[in-house]
Amino acid sequence: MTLPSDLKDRFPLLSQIVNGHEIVYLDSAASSQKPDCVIDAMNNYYETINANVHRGAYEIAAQATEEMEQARRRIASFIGCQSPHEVVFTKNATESFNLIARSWGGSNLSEGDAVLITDMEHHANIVPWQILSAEKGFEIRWLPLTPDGLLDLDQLDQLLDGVKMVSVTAMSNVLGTLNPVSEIAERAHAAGALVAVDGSQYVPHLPTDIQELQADLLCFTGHKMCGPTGIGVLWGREELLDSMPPFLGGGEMILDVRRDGFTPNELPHKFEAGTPPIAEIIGLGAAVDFLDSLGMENVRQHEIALTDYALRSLNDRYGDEIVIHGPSDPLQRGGVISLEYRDVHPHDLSQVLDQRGICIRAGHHCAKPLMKELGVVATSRASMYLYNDESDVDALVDSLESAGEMFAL
Amino acid sequence: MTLPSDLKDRFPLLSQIVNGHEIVYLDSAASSQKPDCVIDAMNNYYETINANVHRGAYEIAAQATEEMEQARRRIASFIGCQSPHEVVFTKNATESFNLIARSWGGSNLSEGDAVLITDMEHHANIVPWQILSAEKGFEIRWLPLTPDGLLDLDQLDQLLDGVKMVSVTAMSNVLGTLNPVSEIAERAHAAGALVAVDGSQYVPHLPTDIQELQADLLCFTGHKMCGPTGIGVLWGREELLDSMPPFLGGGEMILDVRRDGFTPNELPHKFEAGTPPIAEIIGLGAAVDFLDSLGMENVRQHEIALTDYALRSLNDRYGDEIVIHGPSDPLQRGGVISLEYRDVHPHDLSQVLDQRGICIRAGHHCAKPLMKELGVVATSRASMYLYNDESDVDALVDSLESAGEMFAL
Amino acid sequence: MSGLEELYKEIILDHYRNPRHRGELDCPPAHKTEGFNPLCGDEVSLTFLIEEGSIKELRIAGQGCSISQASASMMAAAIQEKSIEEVRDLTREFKAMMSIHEETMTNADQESASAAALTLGDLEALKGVVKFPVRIKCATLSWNTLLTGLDDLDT
Amino acid sequence: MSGLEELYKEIILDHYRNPRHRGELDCPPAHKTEGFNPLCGDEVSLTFLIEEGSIKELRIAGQGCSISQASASMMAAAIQEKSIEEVRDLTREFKAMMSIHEETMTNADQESASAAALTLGDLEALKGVVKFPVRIKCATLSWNTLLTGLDDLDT
Ligand SMILES: Cc1ncc(COP(=O)(O)O)c(C=O)c1O
Ligand SMILES: Cc1ncc(COP(=O)(O)O)c(C=O)c1O
Repeated sequence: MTLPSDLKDRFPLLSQIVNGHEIVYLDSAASSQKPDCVIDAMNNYYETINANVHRGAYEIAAQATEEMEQARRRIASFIGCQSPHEVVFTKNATESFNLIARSWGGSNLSEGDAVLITDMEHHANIVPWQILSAEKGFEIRWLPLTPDGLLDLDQLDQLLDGVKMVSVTAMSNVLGTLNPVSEIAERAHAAGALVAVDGSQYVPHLPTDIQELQADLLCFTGHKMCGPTGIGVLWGREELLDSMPPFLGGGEMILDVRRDGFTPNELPHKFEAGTPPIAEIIGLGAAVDFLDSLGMENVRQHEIALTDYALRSLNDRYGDEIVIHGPSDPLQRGGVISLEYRDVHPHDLSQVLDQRGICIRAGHHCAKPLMKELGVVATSRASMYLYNDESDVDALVDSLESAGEMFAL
Repeated sequence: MTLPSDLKDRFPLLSQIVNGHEIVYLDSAASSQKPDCVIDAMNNYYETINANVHRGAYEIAAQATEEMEQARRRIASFIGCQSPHEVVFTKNATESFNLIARSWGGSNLSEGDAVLITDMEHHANIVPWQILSAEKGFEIRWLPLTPDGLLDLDQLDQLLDGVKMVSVTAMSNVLGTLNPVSEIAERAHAAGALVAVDGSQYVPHLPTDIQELQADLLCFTGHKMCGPTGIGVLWGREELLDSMPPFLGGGEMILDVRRDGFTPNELPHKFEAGTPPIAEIIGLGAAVDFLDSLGMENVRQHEIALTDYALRSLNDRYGDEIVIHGPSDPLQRGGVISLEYRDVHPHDLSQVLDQRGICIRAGHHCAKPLMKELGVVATSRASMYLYNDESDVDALVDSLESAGEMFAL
Repeated sequence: MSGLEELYKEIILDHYRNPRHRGELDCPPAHKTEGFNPLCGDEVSLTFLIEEGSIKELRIAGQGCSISQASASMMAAAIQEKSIEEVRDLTREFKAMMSIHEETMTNADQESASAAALTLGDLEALKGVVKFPVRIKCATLSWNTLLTGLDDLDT
Repeated sequence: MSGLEELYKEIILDHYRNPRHRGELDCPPAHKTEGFNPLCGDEVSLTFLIEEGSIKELRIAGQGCSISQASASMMAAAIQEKSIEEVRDLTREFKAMMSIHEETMTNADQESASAAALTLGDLEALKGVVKFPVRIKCATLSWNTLLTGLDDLDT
C-alpha cells in the first residue's frame, strides 16, 4: 500500500500560486496544511450544531457534545489508548507541557529533585520547567547528544540519579532524530522516574501506540497533524492524571463550587476549564480519521522514501557546500531537514526561495539550547509531510544555487 | 438606526430544523451563533494562507501574521484600546482569569491580603482565585447582592479594606444585571486596589470602552460574540502587564532561552506561549468587524427592546406562576432571562421546549455560589442576541404552559 | 411528541410525582453520602443503614429533575434489603444500560454486566434516557452516589 | 525577481558584504549592549564610547542576516560622532519608516518623526523592508539594541 498520488488535491491551500509559482510547501514541521474534510467538519459544526457542550439539554447541544466526545474517542484510539477520559484537550502542545509542569511538577518537585530533559528539546519542553524551577528550586538536567545528532544514551543512567521526571521529545523538530522513547522509559522507570513525551513531531508522522512507547504522559498538537489551530492534547495514565491537582480553574472542571472552595470534576473534565475548543476538537477528530484512512504506516513509508530522496539529492548536488544536521539514515529520522548552505543566512535563503513559491523555515525553531550546541544561531529547515513529493524536493534543490549567487560571501 | 431585519439569514445555523421546527435559539449567553463572514474568514485562512505566524519569512506566513495582527488591532479598537499590544490572546475567558490569578496574583498576593469578588461571579472568576488562595493563604471576599439582584454597593467601601484586587463581572450571566463597573473601579482605585472585569457577557452586547470602564484588566471570550471557539482575550494596561511575570512558558513568549533560564518576550507575546489560535484570532477579527458594521449601540437598543418585550410577555401571561430573577428594568440588564416556572425542574422544562426546537439552558450556569444565594439549584435561562426577534420570544412564552401540564407537581 | 414520550415513560413520571423512600435516617447508625450533577447542580443525599452486609433501609433527600428523582426513587425500591454485592452488581448492570459507548466501560464492567443474572425490572423504563446523552448523568446520579457511599465503608 | 530586488538594494548587499565598524571596544571605558531577534535567533552586540554627550565610536559584533547586518553597519556609519539626542531622533525616524501601522507608534514618536529635520540618507535604502513584515525586526534589531544601551546609561 502506498499513499494516493493525488493527495495534494485534498488540500485546498496546495493549489495556491505564490509569487507566480505553484506553492511548494516545505514547512509542515511548523504547521501542516489541512485537508478539505477537516475544514468541512468544522464548518458543519458551526453551520448545523453550534452550541456549547456538556450543558444544554437541547438537541443541537447534545449533538455538539456527542461529536466532540466522539472525536475524543477517535483521537484516543489513534494513539492506542483504550480510555478516552485519559485524553485531555488543551490549546496546543505548549499548554500540555505547562499543565504537566504546573500540576504534576508543582505538587511533586522541590529542592533536591531533578527533571531530566535533553539538548534537543523544543522551548515548550524547557521553559515550563524553568518557570517552575525558579519557584521550587529543583534541578533541570540535560541529556547530551552524540556528534551525529542522537541522544547519548551512554550518559542516561548516571544522569537519572535523583530524577523524578524524564521529559523527552520523540522526534526532534530540528534534527529529525527519532529517539528510542521506550528504551528511555524503561530505564527511567527502573530508576523510579516518570516519563513525559513530546509527540508534537512524532504523532503526525508515525504510527503511535502509547503502550509501546511506555510513556506516562504524551503531548501533541493539532495544527501539525492536519488539524486546526487552537487544539492540543495531553494524554496521561489514568492513575497519574487522577493524582494530579487541577491546572486551570473555572467552569466544566468542577463538581461543586462553594464560597470556601471547590471540588474538582472527574477526568478528563478536571483539566478542561471553560468552554472547550469545540470546533477544533471536532476538526482534530476529522484529521485523525483522515490519517487513519491513509494508514499511518503508509505515511511513514512515504516520508522515509522522500527523506531518502531529499538527502541524496542535496548531497549529490552540493557536496561540501551543504551541511545537513541530524542522522544521515532515513530510518533514524523524520522528514525534517535542517541545513546550512555555504554561508547564506537562513533568512536570506528562505527569502530567495519564497520568490519561487517555496516555503521553508529559517530560524532557531524554538530550540535555542540546541542551536548553541550546534554552534549556529539559526538553520534553514525544510520539512515534509504526506502531501509532498519528489517534485517539491527538486524545486528546493534547484533553488539553493541562486541564493548562493546572491548571498554567499 | 436599527438592526437589519434579515439578520437571521446571515447565520447559517438559524435556518436549521430541529425536531420538526425551525430552530429558536435562545442560548446565546452560553455561546452565540456565527455569521457567514466569520466562518468564511477562517476558511479563507485555511485555504489560502495557512502557515505558522511570527516565524516564516515566506509569503503566506507573512500574510497569516499580518491577518492575525490586523485582527488584534481591530479587536483592540473594538474595546477602545489604542495599543494593540495590550491585547493578549488566550483560549477563552477562563484562561484569561487564570492568567491574571497565577501571574499577577502569584506575585502579589500573600497572607493578609484579600481579593474581592461578588456573589454573582461565574466560576471562571472564582475558582482560579480559590486555587491560588489555597497556596498563598490570602482571603477571598464576596460583595453581596440586594434583593433585586444588584450589587450592594453600600457594603463596598468597608469590604475594600486590605483588598488588592477587585474582580467583578460587568454583566451577570444569570441575572442579566449590568454592574456599575466604573463606579466600583473609582472606589477600588481610591482604596488602592486594582480592578479586573469579566466582560464575557458585556463586550458582546454593549459598546465597550476601556477608558470609560476604568478597569485595569478585562477578560472576554470569542464564542459568545459571534466568534469561533478556542479564542479568548485578556486586555490589560501596559504598565500592569509589563510588571506581571509570564504565565505559560514555551515558544513565542521568549526573547532568549539558555540552559540556565530564559528572557521573556515583549507584550503581547510574553503571554502567548506556543502556536497561537491563528484561525480563531482571524475569525474573532471578522466577528468584531461584523459587530462594528451593525453598530454596538444598535445591538444594545435591539436587546433592550426585546428584553422589555420578553419580560412583559412572560409576566402578563404567567403572573404568579413565574419568577424572573434579576432587575426588572430592561435598562439595568442584558437579555439574559433566568426564570422559574411553577415547580418544573429546569431540565424538564428545557427538554419539553427542545421538542419545539427552542433552545434554552438549564442548570447552575457555572455560578453555584449565586444559585445558593438565590435558593435554587438550577434555573431555566433564555438569553437573546442580535439575531433574535419577537417571534422567538413568542415561541418561548407559548411553550411554557405545556411543560407545566406535564411536570408541575 | 414521540421523543418526549420515550424519555418520560408513565412509570418515570409516577416515581417523580410520588417519590418513594424520601427523607433522612439518623447518622449514625446510618451512613450518609452525597453527590452532585456538575452539569445542572442537582444534589442528592442518601442515608442508608447496613445490617449484616445488606442495605436494610435507604432514604433519599435532595433536589433534581424528573429523571434523577425517578431514578433515585426506583433505585431505592430496587435495592432495599439487598446485599452489598447484589447492589454493586445491579449498579453495574444499570450503568451498562445507561452507557452509550462501550469504550467508556472497563472490561470488568462489561463482563459482569452480561454475566449478572439480575433483572432491572422497572428500571428498564429508564432505557430511553440513553437517547438523550446529557440526561444520562441525571439517571446515574443516585447510583454513583450510592457506589461512593459503599466504597467509603471499606476505607 | 522584482520583489527581491526591492528588498535587497545594491547598497544593502554592499554593507552586508563589507560591514563597517565591526569589532568590540574595551569595556570600560566603552558601554556594551546586546539584543536578540526572537524570531530567528540573530544576536547583535554593540560596544560604544560616549564622550561629551556624543557617541564617539561604536562597534558591532554578532551574527545575522543581510538585512540586520546591513542595517547595523549603516547605523554605525550614520551615528558616529552624533549627540545622544540626535541618535535618539534618528532612531525614531528610522523606526517610523519601518513602521507599517501607525497604531503601533505612540503620539510622541509620530510628532518627532515628522518634526525631526534629520535625513536618513543611505538608510532610506532599507525602506523596501516594510513590504516584508517579518524582516522588519531584522532591520530594527541594532537600533533597538542601541536604544536599550542608551536607556541603561540613565539608570
Ligand atoms: C460571565 C461569564 N464569565 C466567564 C465565562 C467563561 O467563558 P469561557 O467558558 O468561554 O471561558 C462565561 C461563559 O461561560 C460567562 O458567562
Ligand atoms: C517538538 C515540538 N514540541 C512542541 C511544539 C509546540 O507546539 P505548539 O506550538 O503547537 O504548542 C512544537 C512546534 O512548535 C514542536 O516542534
